[in-house]
Amino acid sequence: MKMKTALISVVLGLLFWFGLNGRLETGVLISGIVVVAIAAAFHVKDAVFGDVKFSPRAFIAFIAWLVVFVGELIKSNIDVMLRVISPKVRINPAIVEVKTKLKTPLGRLALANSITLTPGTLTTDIKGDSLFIHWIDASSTDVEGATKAIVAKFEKQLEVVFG
Amino acid sequence: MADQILMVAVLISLLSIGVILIRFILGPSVLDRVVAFDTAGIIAISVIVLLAHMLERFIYVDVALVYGLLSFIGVLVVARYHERGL
Amino acid sequence: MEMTGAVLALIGSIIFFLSALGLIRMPDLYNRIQTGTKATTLGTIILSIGLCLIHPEWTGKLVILILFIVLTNPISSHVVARGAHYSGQEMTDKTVGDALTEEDKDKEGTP
Amino acid sequence: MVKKGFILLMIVALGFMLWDFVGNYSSKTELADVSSHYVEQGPEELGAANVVTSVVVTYRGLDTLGEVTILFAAAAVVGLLLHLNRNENEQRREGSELLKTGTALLFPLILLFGVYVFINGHLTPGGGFQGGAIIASAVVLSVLSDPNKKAGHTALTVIESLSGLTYVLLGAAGAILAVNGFLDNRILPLGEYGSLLSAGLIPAIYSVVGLKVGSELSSVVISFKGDSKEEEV
Repeated sequence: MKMKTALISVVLGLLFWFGLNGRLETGVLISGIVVVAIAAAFHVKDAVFGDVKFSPRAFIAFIAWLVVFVGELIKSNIDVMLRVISPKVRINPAIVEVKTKLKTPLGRLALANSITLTPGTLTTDIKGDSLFIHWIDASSTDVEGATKAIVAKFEKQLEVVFG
Repeated sequence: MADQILMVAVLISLLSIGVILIRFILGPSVLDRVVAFDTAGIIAISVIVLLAHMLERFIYVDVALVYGLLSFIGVLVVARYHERGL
Repeated sequence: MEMTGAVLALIGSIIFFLSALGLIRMPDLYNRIQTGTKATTLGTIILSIGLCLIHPEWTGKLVILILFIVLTNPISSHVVARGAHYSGQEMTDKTVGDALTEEDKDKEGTP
Repeated sequence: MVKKGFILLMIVALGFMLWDFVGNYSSKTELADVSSHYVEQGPEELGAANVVTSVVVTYRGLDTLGEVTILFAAAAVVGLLLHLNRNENEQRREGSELLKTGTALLFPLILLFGVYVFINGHLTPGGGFQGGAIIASAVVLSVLSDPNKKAGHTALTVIESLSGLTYVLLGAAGAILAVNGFLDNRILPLGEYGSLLSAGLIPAIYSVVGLKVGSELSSVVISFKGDSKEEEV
């Protein structure tokens, strides 16, 4: 678990370092190794990436999540556009409670961020397994209905990647 | 031609910041102003990136990153203060 | 290539303008956060991709910028919304339900 | 009433003093002797692309030592003053789980970014002070996400004093080994103009300055947070 966090953190840190510096040379490499090692120590202390799965299946699920996410982001912007330019503001807002099956912190962060960027939903609070969502156009205020409408489209893939 | 289009993009972004300033002045609550500030900040990041292109200074992209970081932390400070978290 | 990039940047700035309009038109804080967050996130992504097409050598830093925005923007709007809720920010009259307030009341009722 | 009249009088006096600038102010178009030497000879002599850096770190390196010392004094006094009046029993609402996860993910990356800013100080408009401020902003983020977490005050003090010591030692090495006195950067080869390992000692000096500034500002932030009672150093 620690090894996994260290590995992901080092790869991420090196990509970040070379992306910032924008060139490959000895000085960048040497300083990068030192700095990335320190950064990885902080990641390992919090075990951030401890539950990320490594398998072809997880990779496919990650790509699938990315595709769904980008699609939803574009859809949500069209939704915002229609709401903003329509002459009368059509809203029916509510804060609803939904349940998630995800257990790991990183998975829940990804889920909450995805929900915030999908059409008409905003993660307001998280308590245990319940997420409280501000929904701009609430079609059902009970837990099951809202969970099915908001969470289900991301949870399948994220469960495979983050557990 | 491409440069003219980019110029229009800069102007529209600046206009959006101007419109957001109306919300900043109207309020009514502090958090409304924070949201306006947050939105204007992210638009400002993009304006800085566009400026980097126009002035041919790659370095300004660093400025955009720093600005994004600071505006993120600034928004968090006010919001957390408001929910008695600080 | 440059033309495509410039047009993408223009689309991004138009999306920014939508978010500005949303901030003005929406009736309460939570709805304003919604329009603000979504539109600025996609706007920044599209504009940055446009600039990547114009300057391929900038790609590394712009990708970092995109990832940073996609990670931090939802977090900051979540924290603002949470702060608004706990500081007692009122919702618009059209609101049809508030599960979070009910949940907090339940907690206080049964200690 | 007397106060307002006094303020009005002050404003009028200030306006009278500044009246000269209205109309007949002209900005300088040519550099003075010392500045033109810095601008023209600086890149050749020291191998740094950023002229401001070459002035701050080398030509006026002693002043930078003074600035860092002022910052240290400020941090110490802030810690002292906030130590005197502190209410312990204040209840703080915890940050949400999402903010904590985001902070755990972002904190090391912000540190990386701060290091990038100060280590590239001789090439880009960054430098020790800016990089240190970015590192302190990472500490602000972690305080925001969880105000009740215990902070590593001791570690910060150790980093701060070690980097201060290294700064003085590097300066003395410049004075002994090279020609131009305190903080001369030419005890290492200047290297290829525009690459990271160039301009002699400047990247090392700026890294030390960045670490010192970062740890000082961070300890100011942690002092403001308040509850570092159990470890008094």
